[in-house]
Amino acid sequence: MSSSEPAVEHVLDTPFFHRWLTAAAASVTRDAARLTELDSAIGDADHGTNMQRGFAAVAEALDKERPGSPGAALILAGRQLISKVGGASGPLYGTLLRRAGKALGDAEEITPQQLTDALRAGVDAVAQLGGAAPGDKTMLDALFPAVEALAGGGSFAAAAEAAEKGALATTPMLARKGRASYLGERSIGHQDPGAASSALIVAALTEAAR
Amino acid sequence: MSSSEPAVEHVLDTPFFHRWLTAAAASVTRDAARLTELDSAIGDADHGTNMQRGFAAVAEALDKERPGSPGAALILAGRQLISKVGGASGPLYGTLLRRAGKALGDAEEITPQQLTDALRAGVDAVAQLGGAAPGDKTMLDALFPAVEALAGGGSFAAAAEAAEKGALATTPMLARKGRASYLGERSIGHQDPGAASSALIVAALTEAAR
Amino acid sequence: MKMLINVAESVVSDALRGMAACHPELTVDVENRVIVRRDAPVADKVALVSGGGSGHEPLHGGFVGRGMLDAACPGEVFTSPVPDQMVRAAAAVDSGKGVLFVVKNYTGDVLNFDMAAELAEDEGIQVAKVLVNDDAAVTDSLYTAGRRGTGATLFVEKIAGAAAEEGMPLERVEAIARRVNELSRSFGVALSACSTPAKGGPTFDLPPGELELGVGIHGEPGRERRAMMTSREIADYAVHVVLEDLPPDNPVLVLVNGMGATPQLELYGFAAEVHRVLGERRIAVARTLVGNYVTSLDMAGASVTLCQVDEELLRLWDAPVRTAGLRWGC
Amino acid sequence: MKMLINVAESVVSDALRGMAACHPELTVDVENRVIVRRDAPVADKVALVSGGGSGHEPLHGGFVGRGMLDAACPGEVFTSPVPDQMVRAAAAVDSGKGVLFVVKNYTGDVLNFDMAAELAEDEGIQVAKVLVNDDAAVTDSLYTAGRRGTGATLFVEKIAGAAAEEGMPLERVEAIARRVNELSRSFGVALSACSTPAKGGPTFDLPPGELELGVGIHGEPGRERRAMMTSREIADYAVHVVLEDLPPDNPVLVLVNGMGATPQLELYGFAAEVHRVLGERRIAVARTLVGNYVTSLDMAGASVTLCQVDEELLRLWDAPVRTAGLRWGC
Ligand SMILES: Nc1ncnc2c1ncn2[C@@H]1O[C@H](COP(=O)(O)OP(=O)(O)O)[C@@H](O)[C@H]1O
Ligand SMILES: Nc1ncnc2c1ncn2[C@@H]1O[C@H](COP(=O)(O)OP(=O)(O)O)[C@@H](O)[C@H]1O
Ligand SMILES: [Mg+2]
Ligand SMILES: [Mg+2]
Ligand SMILES: [Mg+2]
Ligand SMILES: [Mg+2]
Repeated sequence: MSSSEPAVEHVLDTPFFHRWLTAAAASVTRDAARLTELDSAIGDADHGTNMQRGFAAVAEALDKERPGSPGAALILAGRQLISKVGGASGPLYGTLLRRAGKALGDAEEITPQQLTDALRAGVDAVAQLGGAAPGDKTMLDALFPAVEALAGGGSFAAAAEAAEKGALATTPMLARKGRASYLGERSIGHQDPGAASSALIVAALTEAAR
Repeated sequence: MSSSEPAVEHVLDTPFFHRWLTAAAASVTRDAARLTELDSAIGDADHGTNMQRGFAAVAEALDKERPGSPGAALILAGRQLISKVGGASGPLYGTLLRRAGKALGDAEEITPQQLTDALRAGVDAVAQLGGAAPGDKTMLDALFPAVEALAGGGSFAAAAEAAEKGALATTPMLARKGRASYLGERSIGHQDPGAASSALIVAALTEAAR
Repeated sequence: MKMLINVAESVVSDALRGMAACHPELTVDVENRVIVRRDAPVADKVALVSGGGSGHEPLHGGFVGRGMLDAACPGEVFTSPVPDQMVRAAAAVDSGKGVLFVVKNYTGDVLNFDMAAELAEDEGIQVAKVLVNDDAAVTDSLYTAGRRGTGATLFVEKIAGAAAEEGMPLERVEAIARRVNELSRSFGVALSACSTPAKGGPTFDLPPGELELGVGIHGEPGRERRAMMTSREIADYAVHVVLEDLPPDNPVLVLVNGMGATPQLELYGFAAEVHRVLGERRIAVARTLVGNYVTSLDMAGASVTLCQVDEELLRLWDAPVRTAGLRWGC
Repeated sequence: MKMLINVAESVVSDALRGMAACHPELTVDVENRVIVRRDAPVADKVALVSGGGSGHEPLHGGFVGRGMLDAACPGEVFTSPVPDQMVRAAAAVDSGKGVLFVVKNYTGDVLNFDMAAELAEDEGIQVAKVLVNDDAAVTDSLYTAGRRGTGATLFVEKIAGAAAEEGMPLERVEAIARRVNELSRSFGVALSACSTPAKGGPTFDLPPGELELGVGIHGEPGRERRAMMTSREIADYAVHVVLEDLPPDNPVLVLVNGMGATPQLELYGFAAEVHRVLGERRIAVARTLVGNYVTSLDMAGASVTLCQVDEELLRLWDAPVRTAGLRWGC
């Protein structure tokens, strides 16, 4: 899929969200060791395990409870993350998905614009909850660019690319939030693990759309 | 000095004993790391430190108190070992020297035969105190052969050779006394650290005689 | 890295099964990961609940009992627990007098306890929170996550726990907890990294001959790496940083805390150096506690926490406490 | 191997300075290396004196105080103390009712305490001795040094200490101490060697993926080296060896003892497995103690000690104790 292909071509129904979250679960599981490795340089070496545990619970809950709308799927996923992950990423990602889900209401199919707005609401909620801003070397540095890309009419692939670029751009940053902030200057030169996992989650949109 | 040279040629006066114990202190200090290494394979990795600490105290006490007879020198040395070393080797070597010193009485010069008898009394006391017999993989496996060599009219060099041979012969033995006994079969194949230090102490006689 | 475990996935529940088996004075809900003192809720007493990632034992589970915590919620290793645990704990211990959440200042702990507080209040439980942020190694600012909570957590839990046991109302217990935190500062060093079960190896590389200054308790690297220092030099450095930040005008409680793998023989030698520096600075020591209390799995190293105490705080410190990890007077 | 020390030569005296600074309830003679409870001699009480090489802390210095030891004599690291220390300790604590020497069965400890007993008796002090030799890993025979003393030392010191505190005469205190030793067995495993300050590195090489079964507390290798085992397998093995040797017909006290560097999280997980095996064997557990009590510097690993107790021994175990390392009831 090229980055110029418009997102509108996909049907954003409940199965799509199911596929998205399942794909996200698969990729955080596949990359768990890398995420933990990143977290080990400037954190406490658990980000991979946290994401894997959380998204496994998400996938299981989706299979079991079969939510009837995109909004319900995201809210269920967000709740799972909040009650299964712990750490910083649990409440933050949990809030992201829950808030996005709430924004979607109970429509059975949604438009790309609705998705973009919902994700923006979710990302804003993360920023508010964690008190971080872009440039602080957190997951927001991948999430914000992704939402911007979608808002500018970009495809999922464009969003994934923006998220990945944002994640890579955290490397030279000085951390101001999360555990990496304790390292001060020594946080510079390492990629933020949460930004890396955000890039994976955004990239999973493209897989869901296939 | 060849091993056939008779021991009688040396004057066994107080300075001789002073030289002997000082030479012993020098060689256990020089070989402390090796003794500790041996003790680390089948014991608790302190034999070198123990011997070094003990003999340093002996040398210091001799310099300070300047005992007036061979017997007094050995008793003083034995007391120092008992009150400064601890562990198994402290009381055992302390007893060896104290008992030998007592056997010498307060003669100012002694004969090789008197020395041999005194050492035998000391070694017997060690055997009694520790309850070990030759073949148990202890210092006795170096000390007994040394006394036998002297008793058979051998020189100090011959005694040193016998002690060294005895120490090397402990390698294939199964330990029945001391810490090495806890290892059971696994004590086989390692030289006993106390036998090694005994060989050094006996060898120091040849240096004192030079 | 060898560990005395079954599989990485079960370390926390295995440890909880052990707590349950060894401590009949506790109620341990292994499945839901809540450790509660058996006689909870204690009538007419404010309850204290804390929790955090596992790997810092005896903190917090080892501090549950008379005179300290009413409940603790252990998360995964180095991962804060989830709100469900905290709400369950609060419900189990609330006597109607309210619950104080003792929260170490980490983003994860803060967010999860915040959510739990909201949920608990929805259930009609009155909740207050105290944030512990004593680590003088971390520069504090409005724009950062702020300072970590480390050794002072023990002081806060012990002293506020005693205040609750004396029957003080929630606001006073909360105020005392806050005061203890404000009067406490810590500094830690690592001689080795720790190994988490999930990672299976050290969380960072520390070459022989070097140490990390200003480490926390989660296996994260510190503020600075230096050539190895002596116990004397480390004590000079650590106490200096702590006092720079909070020059005491009262006697201090001293915690000389082992990170997990440093032998007690070394810890007491280090305690001697800490006392020496304090003596040189003419700071009176009221009490000293030496041992592994706020640990970082098998990390080698130590931290120093000082807490200024007036008569009330010292009385509360000396009050009886009966937990698996800290006990006196009963 | 990095250590939190000044120089290897001063580790023991540095630690004693720390004990002196941190424990006003003790009298610590740093120069002569004797730790005495401050209120000694306690009138009309039999006194308990123990000691051994350093590196096993809190054993023995951490067990000095009401209800346990009256004095302890720390030797160099892993080296038994010298008779002078023991005689000095005995003289400091004897109230006229006599002194019990608690001696772990190592050639060095035995010889030095024997000499001390003779010297103390010359000074008119009545001395009795109890030899602790609980290590089921060591084959006992007339022709060997016999079994090592390890974890049971804690049980002997605690229970005989309580008996002395109750005012029992020397023969009874001695008989109880002997009984506790006879009813106790231990087994230990090492996941890593320890490093002594003097050697500066590990006392033996243990490759990744292997463990030592049947180790003592002096960094010596064990009876057997095996491929790494799970906590469950180790508990099965250790408890099996202990029970083979002494099948109990009474409930047991359980000590799940850390060697020094094993995190408490792992120790409690191991304790769960030990309880599981005991449950499978239908052996009742009276009390369990989990923690680093009889250590081997920074060795990773653990040991299990079981002690059969009748009502009298259990009452004495539960009696108040107030030491730096073990405290309850006061
Ligand atoms: N205040 C914050 N705002 C946004 N993201 C944050 C914040 N704090 C931490 N994060 C993100 O969380 C990630 C760490 O997650 P994780 O390792 O799972 O939790 P913890 O830090 O509690 O161990 C960081 O890499 C960062 O991206
Ligand atoms: N019962 C004994 N009889 C004779 N020699 C012994 C006995 N026990 C130990 N030894 C000697 O002592 C040596 C160990 O000394 P050392 O390491 O200083 O003491 P420890 O064993 O107390 O650490 C052993 O190598 C052995 O030669
Ligand atoms: Mg993390
Ligand atoms: Mg030795
Ligand atoms: Mg974490
Ligand atoms: Mg020794």
